[in-house]
Amino acid sequence: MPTGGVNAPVPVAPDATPAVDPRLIVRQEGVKGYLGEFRGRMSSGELGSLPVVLALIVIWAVFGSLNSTFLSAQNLSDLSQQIVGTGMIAIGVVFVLLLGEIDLSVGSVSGLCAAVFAVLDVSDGVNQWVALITAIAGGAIVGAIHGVFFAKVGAPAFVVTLAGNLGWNGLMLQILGATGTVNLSGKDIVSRLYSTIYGQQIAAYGTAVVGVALFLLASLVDARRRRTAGVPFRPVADIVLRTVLLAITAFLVAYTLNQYKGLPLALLVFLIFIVVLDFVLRRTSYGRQVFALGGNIEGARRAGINVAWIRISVFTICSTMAAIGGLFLAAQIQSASQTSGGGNLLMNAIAAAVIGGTSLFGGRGKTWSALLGALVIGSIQSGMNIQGLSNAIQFMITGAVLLAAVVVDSLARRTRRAAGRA
Amino acid sequence: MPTGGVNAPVPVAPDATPAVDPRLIVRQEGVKGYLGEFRGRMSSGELGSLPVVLALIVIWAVFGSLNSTFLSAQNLSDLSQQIVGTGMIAIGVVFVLLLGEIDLSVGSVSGLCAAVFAVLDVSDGVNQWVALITAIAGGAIVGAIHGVFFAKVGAPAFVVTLAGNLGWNGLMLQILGATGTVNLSGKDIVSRLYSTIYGQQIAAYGTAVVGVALFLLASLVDARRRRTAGVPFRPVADIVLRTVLLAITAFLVAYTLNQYKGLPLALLVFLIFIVVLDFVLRRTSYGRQVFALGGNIEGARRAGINVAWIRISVFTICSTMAAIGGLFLAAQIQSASQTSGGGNLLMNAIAAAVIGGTSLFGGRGKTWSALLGALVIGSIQSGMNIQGLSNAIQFMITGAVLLAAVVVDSLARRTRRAAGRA
Amino acid sequence: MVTVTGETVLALRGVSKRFGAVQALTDIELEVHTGEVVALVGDNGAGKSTLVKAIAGVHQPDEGAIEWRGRPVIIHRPQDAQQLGIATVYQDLALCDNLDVVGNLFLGRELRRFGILDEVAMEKRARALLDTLSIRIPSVRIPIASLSGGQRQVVAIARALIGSPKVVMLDEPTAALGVEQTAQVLDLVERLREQDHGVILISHNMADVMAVADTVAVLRLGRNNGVFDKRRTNREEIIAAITGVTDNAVTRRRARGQEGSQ
Amino acid sequence: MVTVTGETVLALRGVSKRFGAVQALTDIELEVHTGEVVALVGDNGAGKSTLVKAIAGVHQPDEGAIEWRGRPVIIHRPQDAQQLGIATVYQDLALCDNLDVVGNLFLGRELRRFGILDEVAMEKRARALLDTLSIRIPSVRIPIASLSGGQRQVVAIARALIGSPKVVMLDEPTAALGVEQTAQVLDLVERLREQDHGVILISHNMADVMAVADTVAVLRLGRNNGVFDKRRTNREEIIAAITGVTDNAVTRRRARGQEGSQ
Amino acid sequence: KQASSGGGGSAAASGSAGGVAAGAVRIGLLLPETKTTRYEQFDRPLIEKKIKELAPQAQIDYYNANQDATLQQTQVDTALTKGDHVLVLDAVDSKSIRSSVRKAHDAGVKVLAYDRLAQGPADAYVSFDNHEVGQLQGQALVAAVGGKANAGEIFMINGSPTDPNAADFKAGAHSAIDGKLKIGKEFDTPQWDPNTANQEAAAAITAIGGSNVVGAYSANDGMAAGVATALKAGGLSVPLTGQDAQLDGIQRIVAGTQTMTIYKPFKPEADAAGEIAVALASGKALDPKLVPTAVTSGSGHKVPADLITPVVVTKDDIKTTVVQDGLYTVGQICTPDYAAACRSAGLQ
Ligand SMILES: Nc1ncnc2c1ncn2[C@@H]1O[C@H](COP(=O)(O)OP(=O)(O)OP(=O)(O)O)[C@@H](O)[C@H]1O
Ligand SMILES: Nc1ncnc2c1ncn2[C@@H]1O[C@H](COP(=O)(O)OP(=O)(O)OP(=O)(O)O)[C@@H](O)[C@H]1O
Ligand SMILES: [Mg+2]
Ligand SMILES: [Mg+2]
Repeated sequence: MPTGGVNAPVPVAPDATPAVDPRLIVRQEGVKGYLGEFRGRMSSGELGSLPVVLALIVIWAVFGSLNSTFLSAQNLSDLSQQIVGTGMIAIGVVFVLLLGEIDLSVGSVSGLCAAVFAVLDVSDGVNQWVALITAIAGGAIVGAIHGVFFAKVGAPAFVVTLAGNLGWNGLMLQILGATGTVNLSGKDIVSRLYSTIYGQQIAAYGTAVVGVALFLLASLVDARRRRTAGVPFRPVADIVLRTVLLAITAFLVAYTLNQYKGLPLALLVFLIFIVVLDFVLRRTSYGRQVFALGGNIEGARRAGINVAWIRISVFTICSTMAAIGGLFLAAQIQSASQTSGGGNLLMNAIAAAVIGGTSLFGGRGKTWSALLGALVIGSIQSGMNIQGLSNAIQFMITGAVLLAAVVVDSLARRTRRAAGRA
Repeated sequence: MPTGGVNAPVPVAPDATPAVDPRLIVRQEGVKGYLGEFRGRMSSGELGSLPVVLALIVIWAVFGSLNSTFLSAQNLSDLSQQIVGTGMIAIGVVFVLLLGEIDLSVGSVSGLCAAVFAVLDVSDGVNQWVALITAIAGGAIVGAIHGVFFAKVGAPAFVVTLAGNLGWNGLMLQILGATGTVNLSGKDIVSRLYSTIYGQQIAAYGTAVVGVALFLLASLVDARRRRTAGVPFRPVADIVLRTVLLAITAFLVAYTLNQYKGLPLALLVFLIFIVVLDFVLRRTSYGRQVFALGGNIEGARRAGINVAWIRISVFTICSTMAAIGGLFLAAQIQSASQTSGGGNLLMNAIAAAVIGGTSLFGGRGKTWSALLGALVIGSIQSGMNIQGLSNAIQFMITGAVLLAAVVVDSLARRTRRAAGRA
Repeated sequence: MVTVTGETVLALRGVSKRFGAVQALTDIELEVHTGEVVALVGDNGAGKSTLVKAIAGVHQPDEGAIEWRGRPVIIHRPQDAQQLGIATVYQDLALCDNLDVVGNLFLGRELRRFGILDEVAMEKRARALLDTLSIRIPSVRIPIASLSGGQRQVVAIARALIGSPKVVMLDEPTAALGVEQTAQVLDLVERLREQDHGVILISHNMADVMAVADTVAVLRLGRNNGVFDKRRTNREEIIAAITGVTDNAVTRRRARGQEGSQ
Repeated sequence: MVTVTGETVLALRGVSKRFGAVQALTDIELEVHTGEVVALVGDNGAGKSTLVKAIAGVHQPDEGAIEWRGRPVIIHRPQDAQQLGIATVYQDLALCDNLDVVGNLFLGRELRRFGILDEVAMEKRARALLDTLSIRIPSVRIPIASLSGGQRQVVAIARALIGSPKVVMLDEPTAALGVEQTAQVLDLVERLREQDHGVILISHNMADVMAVADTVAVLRLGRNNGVFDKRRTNREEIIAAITGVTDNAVTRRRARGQEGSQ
Repeated sequence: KQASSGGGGSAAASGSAGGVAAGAVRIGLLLPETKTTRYEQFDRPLIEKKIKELAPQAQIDYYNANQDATLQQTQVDTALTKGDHVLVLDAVDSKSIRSSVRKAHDAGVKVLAYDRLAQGPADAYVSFDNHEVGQLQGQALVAAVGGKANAGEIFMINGSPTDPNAADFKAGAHSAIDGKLKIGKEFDTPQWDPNTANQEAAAAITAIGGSNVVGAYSANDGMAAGVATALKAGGLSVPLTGQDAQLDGIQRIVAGTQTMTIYKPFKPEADAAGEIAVALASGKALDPKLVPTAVTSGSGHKVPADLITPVVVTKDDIKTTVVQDGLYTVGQICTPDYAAACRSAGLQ
């Protein structure tokens, strides 16, 4: 039996570069290639957010056809503000879900921080900026505490945050204690964050233009760099197509908002948070490490990632976002009360993240899920409000719609599961 | 380089049995060995339920020292009944958690089934057995529906059961609709299930004796079979030690119960459910397959397990247990109302399972978790009630105690995590 | 090209499989006869594991047919393959980390006594089975998660033998095994052949392949690249087929081999 | 027993490790010098991977000390080992399935530009690195989950080379590799030696071991069972040490070898 | 009073044609929750019926906030979007609803604070006095305990700590009980949960000692269900309060396991609300007959009001209250399980 030749160490010519894998089905350039790829993705179930968007469109169509007020500029504008509180919290939840963990305290934390702000600002007459920073910093500290118990002590996040859910709610009741509900002045920074709506036509359109232009610029610069470096890049036709799609969406939104009162500051802030945190997740080492932890903790640890630090920071981000969301929710009703952070808030925030496409099992998701999911949930709620059904019926329909939305998504991903990759 | 000998196929003497691994640190026989092993396990963090039991003892000691009524026979007897409703639901949750999934609908389902029973039995005057069976079967069907959407359609269990949580709650409101709260007669089978307490001394002691005897018998028979088969078996001294420990616990419980009114039927039913379902999980192919799914779905699928069927059945079991738990909760207040299944029930049931030691990530847990966890949560609740603090303080302390209980557990498991096995 | 006496137990006709943008398999043809050991070889990423998974029911082929004893069958799920009598050792083993060795060995076909798991019988059988494969495992009651790589691989191999399969597919079964364990597995393959089973063996180790295979099927970039009768081929020819004859890899390799033996 | 010219870069002194009821390592001694390739061999479950993990900071030894350039160090976490300059390819690879090839390669030491991930530079470097290892990967942007076993292994190996390690530990790096890729890895090991790095190579393949190792350290049942200078030993002696000289495995094996060559 | 206000209502309705185009009257009805039977079972149908009666073309949009203040705010938004002219608003939280009331006011929409006095520029108020409800409960309990007041202690099961109304009931009850009865244990019950109430009662009985318990305060009938079973399990038969006149509460009163409940005559309240709403829709000033008094809300707004007195229901006056008002029929109350008790209570 001859051996030698195979296992012996051999000098390899440094130019032994294999050619491009011939099995890789390369996409054609331009729109045609784009459509071709789309068909391919559809059949293999890799459609990303598309199914949720589809579900959203169906929901809107149905409610719109049942009652035309649903699609009125006023209602959509209201909706765009109503989703902000839950949506902000959902962004934080996305971070925790990316780790494959859960945070059950976001509701209580949001209520706590709203109460802290309201009591400091209104009852104690502290400077409103100090009150704001205290409230948000309070949220951050709460999150860090959860993180330490989870990452350093090793208690399951579920129980730690469940304990937090109770404990922080108790603290909120204690803080509100004497007075119960505290009404905001309506002129403070938090209230204004919600009530400010830029009425000039230019505000909404301008924002849309800037957003689209930035996207186009970033895409082009990236494609150029990639081409120069000799790695695969997105063809120009493709970039143009994406930009046009984005532009249409952006201008439709801006047009609708301008039909009513204009661009709500709350929505703008929400979008900025999403974009910035999306950038953090996808374009920084930190974000990469969050994903790594969600994919394989042991792998991440062995790669030298400081697992405890990432975990603590993620829980801190989550509670901070909960605090910010809580302030928006307080601004919405211009008061902090004992019910703040209660009700369905926790479930809605988690559901928003999950429906938007973030996996509960870690390592897969994006901040945009928070927007999509909050829109789905907010739309169902709004549509139900407009229908004015009894609660019993409303609950059943809400459940059914929720289920339908996720079924659309699941069916679209089916092929993917069949391939054992979901 | 000589090859040949290594890779060539060689006939192996069938008696090439390796000796016992010399690195295996074998336990000495008898009590000494038992203690030795215990020390070993302690240092490697494999203590099973011990830390939770420890946490429970600490909780009891603290509340007992704050107020002696806490450890009175009356309170402990009450406690043993109060935990049954939540505990039953928690058993079902354990099953779902073993798959690595979650069921958010257990609260609503428990309320729904209680309402179905109450309305059929009281308002519609149907035979109580028919009503009972309809209610429980209803729970099973609900679970099967969840299971189908999860296993066949592929929608995430979190969202399916969240939708269920809303939908079934709506259905319950609809069913109770006309009259609102429905009082049970107090003489029906469900009420009696809860209110029956066997006052004869013999009932509690007899149950304890039977339980201990069965345990001893099963252990001895198993050891004998193993010895005959030549596989490692538990030494007699060890069996005796375990039996004695069990006997002490059982007789203490029986003694305490007899100090007050006797053995509550509800507790007995709860224990029977735990033992039977524990047996199902650990001693049947079905249970083995549930664990396999929780450990590695793809592995289980490739082993030829019918994944969809197991998933559907587990969700069916979970909802069925929720239905049974709901009936116990209705019996507790002898009525089914719109609040049934609401409040903290869902969180308490899940928390009970998790605190009792069942992993949220699948593949690790046992039905006894439901008992231990429900006891921890019930004890905190009961202790707080006896203290009679304001709710704000109560929430905070409950959170803190919950955290403390899980920290005890986590610290005990630390070494285990350090070894990368948790 | 190859003539074997046994009946054709398993055949693939024009099987193709695509993953997203990657065409993993294109028009694969393969035949396995009773009492035949077919070695499936190919470079990394050639599609060997994908082919095995397609036969085992883990993936469904996009095109083409699988024939079992001459009749086309559709294998939807791993159960279907098992019911036909196909046992598979996967490259990634696919064991359940949380179950112990006995639990994994008998998963899906537990031994029962009065409907209850017969742990004693399973444990006894597990020990016997592992002993014939010459592996030392501290205890058959520890979870798979705490076994070494080689120990796990042996468990996976032993598992495939517990049913009474007609065709056994082994995807790089000896990759993590020590010298003695490797010899035992090769021995086992030969015993399977003697018992008239069909065997598909995937390996990168040419010595192993040449030692036990009757037929060597080569995959290259997801396509058939030749089927060789072991008696009428040699190592170099197969390596040439693996790395691609059109490619100049073979020439280079020969040169190196000569260099190495200088 | 062995004399090597290079400085002792890494040394283990009486390292022991226990897992529950299993004493995985007992009193292990090991030295690695600069420019030396130490092959760590042993039967399945001998404790090789446990030893590597103890050095890499994945497990903490229960007893004993690790010395780095003559000074005792305590390696609490994998970071500590990395900071010393120890790179490790684990047997189970420990890659993040959800990240793509580039993400995994640079995990924990991403290239940045203005504080932002420099995806272009990383992608370029990743392609170059994989090319030198002769592996075909459809795209460096697909998630690791969809790579073949060998492709993943090459990614794990490439990853270890991205920092500039002083000591590289390779736990069965060629287990899943094809013939050409194996040759490349062995070549790489030799390049590492030429650059005066220390290398610990674990392998069950005696041909590989004999081809590149300077020193062969044998573990048996968690204990040292001899350290051999490659130039002064032969394959049979090592196999005897692996399977245990006191055991009659060696005699049996010799007999078989002769039978086989009849 | 009923008849006269009814007449005034129809006058207002006919006058509404001048304010808003006849038939186009849109009235939003915003109720706070569903966990208490009254809202969807009584308030909603009664108010809708009254409005339809007065303004047959009126369109009524219904919203239920499910005990969520934020949700109620969005529902007010929706109501404004849909163009409701009048909001009949039963606030989840009378304080935090202020911004919504102001928003409606600014949009020219009239707000009728129903049941709970919403802060902000509300246009009218119809309700029972929550404080008075608690007071009546307390007085009834003191009366029922009677001579045993010094023989032992009572325990109090209050409503949800996150429900602002629960605080009113609690304060009212204390004003009647404090100094007259010894309170051994007192609980706030998250989410008014009956099972929690049951556990609290059991703990109280244990802590106080069974024979020392002379009475129990439960803030509503739902929780009274849980308290009643705990008392029964403890072998106690002592006075127990309730609220809302739920059917199950009435049945317990018949059976003797509960002493009293507070019946808020929903019909007069709902009728008044319907009339005022239709009148508000007309755009004219309110007839003072509809709103005989005025109250000052927490935000300092003076709101014209119609306050209706809650009624205490005990075993003796079931017939003259809930049955007479058509809330329940005797048949509904006296199911076979309660037949015997009904007979002895003189209901059948
Ligand atoms: N689930 C999947 N998704 C996408 N691509 C996949 C998937 N599975 C395999 N592939 C691709 O298909 C090709 C063949 O993979 P396969 O695992 O069959 O190779 P192999 O011949 O077994 O290689 P090895 O010898 O390295 O195990 C590879 O290029 C791989 O990237
Ligand atoms: N986490 C763990 N928990 C318990 N036992 C373990 C653990 N890791 C390893 N072991 C045990 O330690 C022993 C040595 O394992 P190790 O993985 O080091 O072997 P190895 O020499 O790498 O074997 P292989 O060649 O099969 O990879 C084995 O018997 C194994 O069962
Ligand atoms: Mg493979
Ligand atoms: Mg190893």
